Amino acid sequence: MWSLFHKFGSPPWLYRLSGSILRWLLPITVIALVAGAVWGVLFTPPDFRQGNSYRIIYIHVPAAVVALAGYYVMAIAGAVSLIWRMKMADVAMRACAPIGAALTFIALVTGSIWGKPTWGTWWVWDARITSMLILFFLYLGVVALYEAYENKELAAKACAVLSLVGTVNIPIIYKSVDWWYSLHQPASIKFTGGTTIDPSMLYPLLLMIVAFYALFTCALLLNMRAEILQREQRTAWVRRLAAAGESD
Amino acid sequence: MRVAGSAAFCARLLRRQLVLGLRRPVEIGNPLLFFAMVIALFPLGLGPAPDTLAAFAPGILWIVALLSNLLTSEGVFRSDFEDGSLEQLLLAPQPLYLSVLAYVLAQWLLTGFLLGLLSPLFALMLGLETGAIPALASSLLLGTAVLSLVGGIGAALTVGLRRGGMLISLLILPFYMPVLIFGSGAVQAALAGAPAGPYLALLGAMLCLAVALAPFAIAAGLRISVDA
Amino acid sequence: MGAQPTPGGLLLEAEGLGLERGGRQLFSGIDLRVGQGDLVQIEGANGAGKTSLLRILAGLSRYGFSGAVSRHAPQLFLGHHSAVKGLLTPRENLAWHIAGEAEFSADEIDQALAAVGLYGYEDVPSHALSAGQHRRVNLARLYLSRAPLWLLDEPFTAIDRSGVADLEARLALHLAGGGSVLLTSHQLVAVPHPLLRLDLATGLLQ
Amino acid sequence: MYFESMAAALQMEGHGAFVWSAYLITLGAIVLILYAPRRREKRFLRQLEGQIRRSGGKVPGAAKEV
Repeated sequence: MWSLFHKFGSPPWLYRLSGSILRWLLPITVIALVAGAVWGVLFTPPDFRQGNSYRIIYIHVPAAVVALAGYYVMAIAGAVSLIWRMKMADVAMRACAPIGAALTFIALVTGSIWGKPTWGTWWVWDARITSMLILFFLYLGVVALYEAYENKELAAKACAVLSLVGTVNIPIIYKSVDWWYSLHQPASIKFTGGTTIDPSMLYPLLLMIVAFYALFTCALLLNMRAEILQREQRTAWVRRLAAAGESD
Repeated sequence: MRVAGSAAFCARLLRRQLVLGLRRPVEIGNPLLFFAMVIALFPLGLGPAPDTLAAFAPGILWIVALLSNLLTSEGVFRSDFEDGSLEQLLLAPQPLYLSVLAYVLAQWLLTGFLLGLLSPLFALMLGLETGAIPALASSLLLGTAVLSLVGGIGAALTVGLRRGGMLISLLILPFYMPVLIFGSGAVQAALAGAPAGPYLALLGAMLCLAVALAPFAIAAGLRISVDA
Repeated sequence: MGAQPTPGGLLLEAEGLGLERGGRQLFSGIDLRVGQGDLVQIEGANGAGKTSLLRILAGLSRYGFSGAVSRHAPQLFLGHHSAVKGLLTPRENLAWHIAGEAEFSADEIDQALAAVGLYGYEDVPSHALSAGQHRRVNLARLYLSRAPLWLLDEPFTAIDRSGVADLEARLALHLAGGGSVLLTSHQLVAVPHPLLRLDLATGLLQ
Repeated sequence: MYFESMAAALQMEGHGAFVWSAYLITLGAIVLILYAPRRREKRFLRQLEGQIRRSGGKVPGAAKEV
């Protein structure tokens, strides 16, 4: 267990491991994404109230779910970096932020597009979209803080503290926004009861959620590889890699 | 040699911060002046109709309080960072948790506390019903304390950076949102004739959580900033 | 902090300290053992990392260096900045600087200020004082502190010749009493006490 | 397939533009988050390789051996 932990701290080992994981995970991810999307868009019945526009759910919900989970992945990496001072945890944390921001962005844009046929407007201050927007700000805050520090090691520590503060705050933010929305909005716009989703719609949704988790993992590993090389550019193993002219 | 007790040390730090603040009375007045000026912008922007202003008053008062707190939070550690006092504080044997709490308490006493006390005045300017004023003042007193603690985290993380001013708002504003929701909610409840107690209780719960956890984050942020 | 010196009288131990900044190796392989009564001067060119090393030893720098430091005794660290607040008087400043260590009476504070030549300036707002006088307020801590190990970063800057002589006398007294001093300085330290030099470029202690 | 023809699938009873644009934007974003780091890595290795060739097999500043 302990030796495995130490291995994770070793850049060349992590670089090679991520390479061999990506070799099979990346194709599987792409296949799952395509299969889930085709299934959801073409092979499911329409929602009886919203018609076909609900098909956006197959990207909106997985993106939102994984974007939120990504923040916690980032915070866990941050905690590891603060407690055990593991440099590779810094790298993982740094890699999470842009991916999370991109996923939040997907959730926001698709939510907005979904809103147009459903509510007749591009933007509604609905609880879920508002929470997503705040999550987007949180991600961008981490990126901005990282870029503001010149010493990248300290930048990672500062971001770790910030993301840990965020993990405590996110449940509070989500709950308070939920509560705020239920107070201010009439119940007439309420939709997707959530509890009574038909299995024929549920399975492709579950597939897409799994596929988005895999997508997050792939993007995380790819980002980490690029970051590892840059950080280790003066070491012998990176030089050998570059001289060999290949990246695996 | 007897190491000075933590409580005495903190009391000393609190007194030092208050003395430093009181010797520059203008700087205490600045956030209040800012508050008054921004309040004056709303009638100019929204029109002077008393009904409109009164309807928006809870939100306006809370948002402006939040902004003025944000502006003062930025400088909590700045001068001590620049003149090296912060280094000495980090090296002192007393727990940093209590020391940063003293910093934040001093900052709150000089800004949020005064703002809470003076808020009835501004509420009258916006035509808020007098019945809602106790809820406003008490929600501001509780809420600004949370804001000061959370703002302290942002200040600690950005104090070593040259362009900290804008950055701290980006980092901290999302964390301010729950406080804004429940703070203005308390005033709106009071306006609607409902009890404001539950909202104040929630703000109180947030304050407890912030007092328990924020000083750790502030301390960690200061150690990182001083390291740079 | 607050730990007792080891039986061998060691106050500070550092092993294999190395520091890299901006892709450049500032120093590496620094081993250091400071015992009671040791006077160590850290030497190196500008930008060699003297201040960085001192901050690592003091525990202010916690990230980005390799090696290990163990501190066995309370330390007193005086850095580049004087930590003097312009709005406070020298008396208030000094009382706060030393507050972390112990409670001192007003008389003790005034005596320490007099010892660094600030007699009569106790109640003047510090912003009316010069940079050298700020430095002296800071150095007055040395007359109160009972920490056995002093880490001084360029203690002789900004003070005049008599101030330097006073400081050297104070250091000699501290060393004679079994205390230790670790300092960075560009000038020769004229203290009647064996001086160890730590060369950052080579990592050798002589 | 739920839809009777490809045209019906594109149309989706008037919701087609929304659904398809949402999917296209997502596709673009996914391609970007997977492709960008890959490109960064490749470009960096190429740069480093060029540096090594120019300096005759040694990288300037390379000190550490792992």
